[in-house]
Amino acid sequence: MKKHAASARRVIFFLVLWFVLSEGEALLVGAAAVPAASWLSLRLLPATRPIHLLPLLAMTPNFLWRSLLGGLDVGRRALDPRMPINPGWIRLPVDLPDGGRVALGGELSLMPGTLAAGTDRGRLLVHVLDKDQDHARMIRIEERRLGSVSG
Amino acid sequence: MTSWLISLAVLLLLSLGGALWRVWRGPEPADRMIAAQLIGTGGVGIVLLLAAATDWSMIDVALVLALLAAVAAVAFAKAQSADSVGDPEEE
Amino acid sequence: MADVVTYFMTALGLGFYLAGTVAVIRFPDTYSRLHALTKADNVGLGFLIVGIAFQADSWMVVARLALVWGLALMAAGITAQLIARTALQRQSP
Amino acid sequence: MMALAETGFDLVLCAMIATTALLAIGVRDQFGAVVLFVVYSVFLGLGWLRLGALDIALAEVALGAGLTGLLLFGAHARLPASVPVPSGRAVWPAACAAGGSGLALGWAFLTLPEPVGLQEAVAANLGTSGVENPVTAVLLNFRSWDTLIESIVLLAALIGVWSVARDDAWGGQPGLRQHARHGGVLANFGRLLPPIGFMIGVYLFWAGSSKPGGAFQAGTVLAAVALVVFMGGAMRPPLVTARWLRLVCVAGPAVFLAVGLTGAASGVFLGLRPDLAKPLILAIEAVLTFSIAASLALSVIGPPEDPEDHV
Repeated sequence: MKKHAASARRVIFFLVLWFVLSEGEALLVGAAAVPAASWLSLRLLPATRPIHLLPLLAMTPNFLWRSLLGGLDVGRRALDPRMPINPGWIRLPVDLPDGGRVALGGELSLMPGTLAAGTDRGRLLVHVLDKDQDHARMIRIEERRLGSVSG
Repeated sequence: MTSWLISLAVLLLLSLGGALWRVWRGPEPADRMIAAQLIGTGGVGIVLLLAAATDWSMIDVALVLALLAAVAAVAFAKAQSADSVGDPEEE
Repeated sequence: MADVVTYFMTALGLGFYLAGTVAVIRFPDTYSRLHALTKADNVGLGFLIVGIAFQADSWMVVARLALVWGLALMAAGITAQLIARTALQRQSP
Repeated sequence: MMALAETGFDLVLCAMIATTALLAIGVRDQFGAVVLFVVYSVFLGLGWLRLGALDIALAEVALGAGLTGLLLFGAHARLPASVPVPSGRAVWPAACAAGGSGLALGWAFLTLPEPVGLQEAVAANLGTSGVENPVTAVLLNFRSWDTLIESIVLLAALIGVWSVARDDAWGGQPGLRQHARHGGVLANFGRLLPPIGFMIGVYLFWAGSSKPGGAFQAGTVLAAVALVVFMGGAMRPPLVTARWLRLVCVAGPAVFLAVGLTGAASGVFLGLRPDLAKPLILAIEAVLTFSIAASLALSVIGPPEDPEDHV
């Protein structure tokens, strides 16, 4: 039953995508393309853990706000004549499934001061613009938020 | 409005000149790729400005550019791996 | 009113793009430059798209613009990790 | 004011295109030249947009910035680290030859009679073509010769690529064995992006009949999507001996030719009856899209290389 729900979610996603692309026309082509894309998607990325929409929506404003701060932070450092950057690396273990870890890495890369470079022996490699700031705490919070989206 | 949008596109295009300098200068392959991706994102912005100023159907070009810029980044990572068909993340 | 929002948002977007380019030119190492690419540029594109959306003549155009932004955001998060890892591998083989 | 802004944009864009081209030729670093070529395509795509040629802008962005970039990245990875760059005297004859042919082309262009333009003729006959996009009307109806032969050229290129395979590797999977870290960034992206890219490719095919898009643009996007699937290690490319694969590659030109021959039976080779033109064009484009996608993807990935890969 869970599997059907996951498949239905993919189909709905690609239906919406086709609707936006074709501006609501060409239902016939869509009728062929949507099942094909859903099949491909399920084949490549089988739905093991469902994505919960509400926690995802709940974290969106915070994500947008923090990526705006990220842009401001980089801009400020770049335009400051003294260019205050103090780069370094941190590594920390992450308790998320594979997809979640990649999503966390992508999210961190858009947030102020952090940039992920994949994982190394189970630990996330994060480049920071200012190694004196406490990034680890912020990353833990984001990890918990993402953990509640899937699982 | 049209002249405002196109003037912005001119400024954006000029700023891509700075990125072009970084592509030329490098020094690392990753530096050149970063600058190329910057030109890709800037290109998406310019296409959207032109679309708003002249013809909305240009958005399709922005869509394809955004998609294929991501594909190019994947190809870059593959080609820089140890045997050129691997993944830099492999240990 | 819509025009005022467009003027403001697109100008802001351009500002972020310019800051990103300055950072890519000025920052001293590859990883710091990568920060500039993913953060400043995508915020720039975001403001540009919001500004342009206020000129759209239909909701379909707005949805399409949102699609471009979504694709760009997803690509940025992944691209940053791929390029960073590539540079790291090259630096310490 | 608007004309001023537009002229400014065009001037800056021309300067950027020329600068990028010069840098791509002048840069000492091989990889730098590859990246500059990709960047050049982005600027060129903007140029096509300014000329109002959205179809070509789409093709330029998909082929130049996307697929050719992919091909060149792979090619660069296989070159030895230091290929001697010719310098000093060796450069001058090449520069003179290139400059001379550039001048000759410019002279030829300027002495040609003013082009009459076929837009009016196309617009007048668009009603009988079966489609609303004039570019598609020209490519698949009024001058379908060109498109037919282009699709055959792609097939011939693939045969050429395959013909350089080593005998002991023939029959295996094309290219070297692609691999990616399980659950890593590359593997996840290679599974997330393709279905979305597939939808965009199908959309471009459908769009071709009424607005910019068409088989070549769609085929290029689909080829790039297939390559991402392979590069992410999610699926392996099919064996070069697979019958269905060869069928997909041949189907486009074959259907095109078959429709052309039925036209010949009623008088004009490649002629389409106006009342049947729309379904015929859609059918040709649908099959052609997948043939182009398969031929392009297989040409980029290269011939089978690994004798161990025999199944």
